[in-house]
Order: sequence, then structure tokens, then C-alpha cells
Amino acid sequence: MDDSTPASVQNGMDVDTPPSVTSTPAVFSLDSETFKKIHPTEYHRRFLSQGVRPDGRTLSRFRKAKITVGAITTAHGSAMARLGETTVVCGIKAEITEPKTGAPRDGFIVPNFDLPPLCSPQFKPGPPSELSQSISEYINRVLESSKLLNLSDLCIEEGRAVWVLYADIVCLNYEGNAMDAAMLALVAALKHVRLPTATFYEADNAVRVKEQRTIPLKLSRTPISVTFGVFDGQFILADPDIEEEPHLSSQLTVIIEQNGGLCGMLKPGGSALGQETLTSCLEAARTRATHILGILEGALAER
Amino acid sequence: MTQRTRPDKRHSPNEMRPFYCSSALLSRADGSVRFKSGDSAVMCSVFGPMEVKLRDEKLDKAVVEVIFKTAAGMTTTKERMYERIIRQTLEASILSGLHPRTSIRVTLQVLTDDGGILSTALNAATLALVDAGIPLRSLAASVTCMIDDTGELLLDPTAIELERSASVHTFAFDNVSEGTLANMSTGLFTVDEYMRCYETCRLAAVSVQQLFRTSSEGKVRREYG
Amino acid sequence: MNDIVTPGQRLAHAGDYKVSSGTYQKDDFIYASVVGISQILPPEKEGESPIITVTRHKEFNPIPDVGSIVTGRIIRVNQFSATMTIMVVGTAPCKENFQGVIRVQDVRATERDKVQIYKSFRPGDVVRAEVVSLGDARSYYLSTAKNELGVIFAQSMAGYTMIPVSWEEMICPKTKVVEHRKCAKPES
Amino acid sequence: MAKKGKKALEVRDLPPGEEAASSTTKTLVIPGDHIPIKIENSTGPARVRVGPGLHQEQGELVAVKAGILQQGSQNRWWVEGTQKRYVPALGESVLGIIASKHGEFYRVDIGAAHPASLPVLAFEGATKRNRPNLEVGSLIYARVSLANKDMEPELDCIDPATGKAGGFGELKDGFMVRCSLGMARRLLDPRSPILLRLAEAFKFETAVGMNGRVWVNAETTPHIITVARAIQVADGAAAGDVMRRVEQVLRTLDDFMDNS
Amino acid sequence: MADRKRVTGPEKSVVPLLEPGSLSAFTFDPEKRKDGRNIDRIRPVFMKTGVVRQANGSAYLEAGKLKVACGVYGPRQTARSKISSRGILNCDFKFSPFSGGRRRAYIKDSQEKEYSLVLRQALAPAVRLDLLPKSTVDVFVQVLESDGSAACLAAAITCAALALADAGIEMLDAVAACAVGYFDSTICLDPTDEEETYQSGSLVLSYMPSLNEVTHVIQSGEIGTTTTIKALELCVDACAQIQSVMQQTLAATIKEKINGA
Repeated sequence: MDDSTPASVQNGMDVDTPPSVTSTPAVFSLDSETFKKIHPTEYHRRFLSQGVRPDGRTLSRFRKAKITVGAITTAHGSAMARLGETTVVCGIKAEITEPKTGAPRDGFIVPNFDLPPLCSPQFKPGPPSELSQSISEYINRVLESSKLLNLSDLCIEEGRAVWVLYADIVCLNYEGNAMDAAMLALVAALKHVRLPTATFYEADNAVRVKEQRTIPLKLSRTPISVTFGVFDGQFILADPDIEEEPHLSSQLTVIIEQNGGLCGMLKPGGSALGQETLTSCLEAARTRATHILGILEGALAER
Repeated sequence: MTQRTRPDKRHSPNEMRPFYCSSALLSRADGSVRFKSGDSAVMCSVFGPMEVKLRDEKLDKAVVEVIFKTAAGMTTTKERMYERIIRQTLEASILSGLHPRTSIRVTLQVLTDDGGILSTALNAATLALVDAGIPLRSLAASVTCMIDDTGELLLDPTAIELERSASVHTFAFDNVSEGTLANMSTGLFTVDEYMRCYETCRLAAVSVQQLFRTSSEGKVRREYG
Repeated sequence: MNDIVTPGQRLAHAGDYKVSSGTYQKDDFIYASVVGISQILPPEKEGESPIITVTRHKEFNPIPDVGSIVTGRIIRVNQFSATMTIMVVGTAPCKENFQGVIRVQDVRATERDKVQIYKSFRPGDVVRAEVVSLGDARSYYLSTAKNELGVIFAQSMAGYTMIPVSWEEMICPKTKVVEHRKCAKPES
Repeated sequence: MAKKGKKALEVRDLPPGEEAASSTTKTLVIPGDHIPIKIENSTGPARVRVGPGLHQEQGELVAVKAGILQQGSQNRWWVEGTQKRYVPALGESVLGIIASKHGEFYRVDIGAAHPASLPVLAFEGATKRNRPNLEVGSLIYARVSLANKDMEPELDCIDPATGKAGGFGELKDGFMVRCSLGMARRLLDPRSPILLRLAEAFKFETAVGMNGRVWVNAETTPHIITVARAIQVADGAAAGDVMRRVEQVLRTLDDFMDNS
Repeated sequence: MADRKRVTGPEKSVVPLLEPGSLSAFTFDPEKRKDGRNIDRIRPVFMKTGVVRQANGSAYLEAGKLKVACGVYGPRQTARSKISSRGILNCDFKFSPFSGGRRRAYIKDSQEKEYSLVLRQALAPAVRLDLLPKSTVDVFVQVLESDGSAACLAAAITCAALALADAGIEMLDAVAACAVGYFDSTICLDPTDEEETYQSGSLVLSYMPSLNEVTHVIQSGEIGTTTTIKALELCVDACAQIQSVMQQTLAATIKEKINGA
């Protein structure tokens, strides 16, 4: 439905039968679904060696991205991002707090990414998984180190009151590539934030705000996260999905701007990646970022 | 060319801090190492291959567990991210298929942090795995560098230097593959700067590999004469 | 009456039909218990009421039942049993796996006292088995004591897919080493 | 059980090919190092046999552990390292502690990743009616009869050559010390200077397990402690320093005996 | 203690007060509800199934600003050594941090724990757990936006029942739930957050319309019996309306599939 793959490509590839399944040395010919379940890595390998992925995409093809902003009225800014069927919602709530003594004008931004048990059977109830903690932490670092927001813009009264922006990103339907979807929803929601005019009243040491929310945040840039999967150390898969993720030998995330400036790179271990591959991933990421920015601008204009 | 002296008296931006390691400190562990790079020091102990909790058990390979603790003993999201990066980097090195249904636990305790702690921890972990005799396909060596606010590249920066960083880059390279095993870069940087950091760290990793060899040699020679 | 029905929908008077899967009877009526298509099937025996049933609209997460043929992977072996993770029930892959155990007495039908688990299954083998009982709290009890049941896919020590040469042996095509297994007879 | 008195060399025979490294130059390898030995197409007596610490990868031999590259008889190659965790190998003698009793077998802790099982029938003369009676916590000396990465290790207490106990079975009295795997291997060498030196001083018996456990028994407790201490101080000491430390332990014993 | 498993912000923060005068005047008048509804009307409700692909069944429900998603997993093998001839129904209710007036923490609070329990009590009588030996069915509800706490609970129950039906779990009936607020002598269906601040009590009814059986009632406030009975009657009618939307939604899914095939 949301798959941007042309129908011809999808139908042209007989998705139900992986290429050369019957040539298995096994005496038992398993039906495709059973084969996929029992030998998942081999199932993917057979597709990829023919230059196509089980969902019909080519190796370098990203899933369709879709952004809508403003669905959550209880938030000061909100956005829903979809990559294929991966769906995440980011709601940003602004509250008032005291600044740190060392930085009396600086407000706070607190990003958190949650993979609740609702979104996939691989996430259990209880404390957040290592994956969601790592994504939250990396996003936090990117926000800080790329100086996306000038935190002093969040000052209401120096040394007394500043805004704290809680950016909570919740995944509703997990179909792979959480990082890209989370970053996209976050950036879209930040661009959608409107804060009310706030005044600090010395008399009762309290901040009061107007009901209308009119003040947008000033973002210094628009970083886009673009993730690649590496299969068998040799196939580079753009935007890996949930079926591919467990079989990848490595992943690479590029946080990039439209002009090609970088805000982060993350390759959390796995098989080695050479300089040439890095260069080609950076190229592909830049093209993808330009495409995503177009969609983002469209979504913000529609509002 | 004017050479600035770095806060810790190093003369060149391309100079690593001196590093040391000492091993077999914890008698109960199967392998243990203290790795020190300048004033950043990490203690690492390795247990395994040992029995694994049934729910974590993997049919075809050993489970690698990494525990990363700060000097204060805290575990926040930052430590969990480090654990994930270190675990997945070590997984690429460990021949885990030789010990299915077992667990290999790597515990990292930061003693002091003066910058580049992720690299220090990774190097400590690699050496502790060697000490424990865990079968390894290769050895992962990690190096951190930064680009400061003037655009200068500084290898192996200290905490004071990191305060002036425009971007920070940590890489891991092994002694058999072409390319990087792990990379975490943050800040604002260009593709050119990134590639310069990649190349600088790749070269510096060779000297870390040399340390791996001499320290193993020292230990074995001592015991076997 | 091939209608789309939803749970709780009243389908018929109690006496008119015999209830079957997807339906239930309460007081005087028969109701649907799942979303799907309701169907009337002819009676099983002459003189009985026709059968009413509702077929689910989508693949239900399969659950092993007594008599189900299941396929899965051996995860552990000891002298007394082989533990298997059930991945496919019939031809339906499970969304989440179940655990089953093949006890030494259930490996084959003949000479049960001579069975050695190590010579029948190895971790990693793909095995087809039949559910014999719901078993204990942890596992379903499985049996391979039929010709068509047993190992259907196994790798040799050298890591190659082996070819069965008899009911009890498989050969590595590369190293020509023969290993013991309880092999399933391939369907012709 | 047989008494393995006086000298360690009587404990058991060494596996063939491990008497000594035939190479005189000691090559140090670390994981990832390629070993320039041709293994392709080597057959017959020249066939390269790959031992612990080495791995075959696409026709090449690669080191996977750090240590000294060793060549034994029959062209067997391995890496001698400093490992402490035991990985069971077929035919090796180990010291185990009974962890639990089951109907047909005991579960035994041998310090490996998985506990080993020891069938009740794997003892000399054991039948369904006449089975050994070992308690949880008992120390046994056994042989690894099954070692495979896919399975729990299995032990027996029968010497396959004779069908007799041959020294395997429960070890009563005495004391067990732990040491590195390398130390255990060196103690098994009939020329082990440590045990030879101790044997000059007094009588004792030992049973050395390849799993880094050594059982020691002697006439008096101070003598037992002396052997145990000697092994412990030698373990991890620099090669040139081992005998000096053993002498030190022996002197302590003399002092103690003189005083008492 | 700070939650170390998440990125933490400042220790304390507060929702800002509104400037006096900027507050748009609101007083509850049953004749003039802000959204134009009559007191015996529920918000128009939109439902959708199959929103979470990895789940065995899932549903999304939107009523006005209220937005709830639910995923059902199972039947899956019951963990640990609990052997039972009946299946187990687990329910988990969670507000998203941004779903209400002030930002909520991730760790479950008492309200979420209570609602999780109510969810199970309201659904379990309808689910044929006798047909699921050794198995567990997990129901996870995530509120994206709340507008009226009682209405939100009712929406969660309805959404979960829809997801259970979508998962193909056998049920006696599709449970539908709805809420009323008591405003002195007036009973008002499906109150919003704003309206709730003026109410003196509330009632949530979970009901199986086809069987005419109640699975759960929860009421608070000092309410006379006759008023309660009247409220129940109102809810019963509303539940029938809600169930018909559920049925249409489920039937539409099948039709789509038949037409698509």
C-alpha cells in the first residue's frame, strides 16, 4: 500500500519462491514459508545474490517515507513518521524548570525512544531494551553535539526559569530501522513545535503562559538519519527491514544534512567496512536526505 | 610550522598517549587486564566460556555479554550504548561458533576517565579476551581522535582537549580486515574531515596492535622462559 | 449462508445444527466465536444435523496439538532426550516458537531399548516429528517413531549438508564421513 | 584405587605427541597471525594435524590464541597459551566434583562451561545392582569419554586399555589445588622439575587433571600443604624463578618440622 | 531516584500556569457541550484493524481527540513451569508520555496499573481461555492521546476487544465499553477531559451486547441507585452502537481481503 516499489518489480519477482530453493542439497524440498523460517539467512542470501530483496526492493532502494505533523493535540509539537510500515510517533511536551547554575540561560531537550511491547514480539514489557537505550543515547548526543538547538533560546528568565522539551518517540509498528524513523519523527516534531509566550513573575516565583502557542523553535539545521545494513560483509542494503535485521553482519547509520555536512556516523561493531563502501554509503545517504527533506517540507506546509 | 604543546605535554597532534597494560590481576577471572592510555584506565575481566542462562542460550554460538561500569559504578543509557558497541565489535572477533551454548562475559570497569574511554575499554576487552584464551579471529584495536574548533585534527584527545572539539571520532580496526569494525562519530564535520580521521585512526591502530603483540609476548615469554 | 460474521453474532437455533470450530452454543442459540465466514456443512452421518462452522479470516497463530506434525530444530541433546524448538506446525510457520522434547523411547518404533540419542539427533538438525502429548509444563512431547519422521536436514561435522544413506546413517558429500541419525524417509 | 605414589610421572601416560616440542625456536603468535604451513593436500604421515589455538580458514592455518607455536610428533601443531578455563578433550584425565546424583548418572563439575555426566555404569565392575555410591561433593579422577561442542561432556572411570579402574575413581582424603591449564600440563611432564624436586624431599601422591586441578595426598598435613603451596607459587611465576620459589616452600616446611 | 535507563532531564519540571484572562471561559452546560453533542451521544468513533504487522491482532481507535492503539500477541507458550488447562490473559495499559496534560514518566503509575487490571477483568469473561491450554495471550494498549480518563479506559477496552477479534482469538462476544459522567442530576455520555473536571462521579460499563451480559462495571462518586440504573441503560445503548462499528470494521477487513485476493 505504502510501498513505493513499482508494482511491476514486485510482481515480476515471484516473492513466494526464493530463487533456486529446489536446488538445495537437502532431500526434502521445503515449501518457501517453511524454508524461510528454518533457514532464514540462506533464504536472504539466495535473494541478495540475485540482486533483489525478499520484499521486492533492489539493494539500494529505500522504503517509502511518510510524515504527518500535528496529530497529538496534547503535545506542543508532534509528528508521525513512517518508513514502509515502521511507524513512530514523536510528541514534544514543554514544561518549566530551573536552569543549571553553570548555564543560567540554557533550557533542556530530553529525547527518549521507546519500543513498547505493542510494536513487536521482540520487545518485552519492563525496562527499555539495549536497542532503545542506545538509540535514545545516540540521538541525545547528536542533538547536543550538532548544536541543533540553541539552548539559550529556551530561556524564560535567566537563572530562574527555562523550558525543558521532553521529546518522547514511541514506536507503534516495528518493521525495522528504528533509528531512521525515530530521528525523522523527532526532527519533524521539533519543526512543528510552537511554544506559548511565557513570562516569569517574581512575586510568586512562577511562570505564566498565554494560551496561544505561536513561537517556533529555531533549528540550526535539519539532520536526516540514513541507515544501511551489511549482509555477509558484502551486500549493502539501504534501509533494512525487520526480516533482514537479524541476519545482518553490520549496520551503518549516517546522520547527514542536505548540503552533505555530517552530524554523526554510527557503526556499532560487526563485520569490517572499507573506505570505498563508506564513501558510497555517504553518497547514497546524501541523495536520500535530499529526498526526505522534500517530504518533510511538504508535510510541514500541509499543516 | 608551529607546534602547540598539548595540555599533557605531548608535542604533536598526531601523537598517542603512552599506553600500558598489565594482565592476570584478578585470580578468579579466566582473563583480566588493566589497560591505561594516558590518564584513562579501564580494568577488564573475562569469564568463560561458561554456563549460560537458558533464556540467553544460543544454539550455534557463544553469547557475548558486556558490562560497562563507570568509575562511580553507574549504568545509564551512555553505558548501555557503549556496551552495545563493544559487544558487537567483539562479536566480530570472537570465534563464538567454537563454544555453542555457552556465555563469554566481559566486564569493564572504568578506573579513571580522561577522554577516549570507549577506545580504552575496547582495547582492554581485546587484551582480556586474549588473556582468557578465548579463540579470536582477529584483534580489535580502537583509537579516538577529534577535530577542534580551528579545524585541527588531534589524535587521542584528553578530556580538556575534548571540551574544544567540533567533532569526535572513535574507530576500531582489526589486524586481518580491510576497513573499520566500529565507528562512532558525533559533532559537526565534513566528509573530508571524516576520511582524514578514518585514515589517522587506522594508522594509529597499527601501533595499538603492536602493543597487543608485545604484551602477549612478554607474558608468554615470562612463563615459558 | 456464506456470511461474514463476528464474535457473538447469533447464527442459528440450537437444535438446527451441530456446532463446530469457530462457533459455540449458549442456551437456545448458536453463536460465532471468531471473525470469519460462516458455513453449513453436510452432516457427518445420516440422520444427524448439518454442521455449522466459522472459518477464520486470517492465518491463526498455529498451536501444536496432539497428532500435529511439527518441524523444528534440535537445540539440546542428552542421553535421555533431545529438545527441539518447534518452528512450523503442519505447514504454518509459528510466529513464536514452542518447545518440544523427543524422549529416548519415542525416537523410533523398534528396538527402543537400543536407541542412543547421540546417534539419532545432533543440535542444529532439522527434524520432523509428531506431537504425542501436551507433555509437561515446559515442553510438548514429540515422537519420531514413524518412517516419514526424523531428521530431514543435518550438517556434517565439517559443515556440509548431509545426504541420508539409510534410516540410521547420513553421509557428508565432501568428507565422505558417515554420521548416525534417525533419518526421515523423504516423501516420494 | 591404585596408589600413584612417589612420583608424578607414574600418574598416567601423556597423550602421544605431547612429550615435548620438537621445535627449538619458540615462535610467538597472536590471534589473526597466519601460520606458514601448507595444510592443503597434505595426507598420510605428513598430514598436518591442527591442535588447540589454531584454526583452518580457507586452506590456511591461522592462530586464534596467543602463545607459543608448538609442533609435536605426527606433524601435530598447536598453540601453547596461558588459558585458565578448561575445554574438555577426548581422553584427557580430569578432576571433578560430584554436583548432583541422578538415577543413572552423576553430574560432575569439571570447571568447563558445562557440567559433565558420569554414568553409574562407567566404573570398573559396576552393574545395575552393584553401583558406586558417591556423595555430592566427592572428588573423582576420571577420563573424558565424550567431548563435542554440541554435547555435554561425558566421563568414565575405566581405563579403556585395560578395562580396569587404572587409578580412576573417587579420591579420598588429600587436598585439591587449582592451577592454570599450562601448569597442569607441565606437571604431567614426567620430567617436571617441581614434582621431581618435591619427591626428593618426601613421599606424596598426586593426581593431575588436565582441567587445572591437582589432588595431593601425603602422610601428614604439613606435607600435603607443602606440595599444594609449591604448585601454587610455581604457577604464574617467571620461568627462571620457579625452582627458587619451590625451594622456599620446602624451607618453610623444614622450619615447621624443626619447630614442632 | 532518576530513571537511569532513559535519557534524564532536570530533576523537577512543572506545567506552566495560564495567564489570568487568557483562559477561555468554560463552564459545563449539559445543553451546550463544546463539541455540539447531546448528553446522550458518544463521540463519533473511527476504528481500524491490522495496524501492527508483527502482532497476531491489532487495532486503532480514534474518538474525537482520543487515540488508542492495541496489539495482541499469542496464543504463545506460557512461560515457566505454570501448567494450566486454561489459557492466561495478560493485559498491559500504558499512556504515552505526551498523551495527557503533563508529561508522564515511562514507569507505570498506579492509574496505569489499575487500568491494566480493569482491562483484564473486563475482557477475560468474553475470551474462551478454556480452549487455550498452556497458552498465554498478551494484550498491550498504548494511549497516544487521552481526552477524558473514563472515556479513555472505555476506549482501551473496546480497542483491545477489537484487536483480540482481529487476532482470531475465540470469544463469546466482542466486548464494547463506554463511559458516563455524573453532573449532579444530569448523566452525560462519553465526557471529555474538560467536562470531567466538573463531574461528581463516573461509570464505565463493559458489556457483551449480543449476549446482553455485563463483564465489568466500575463506578465512582455518590450516586443514587435510580441514577445508576439510568446510566447503565444509557451505556448499554451506546455499547450496542459501538459494537456495530466494531462489526463493520471487522467485516470490512474480510471484504477487503476477499476483494484483494
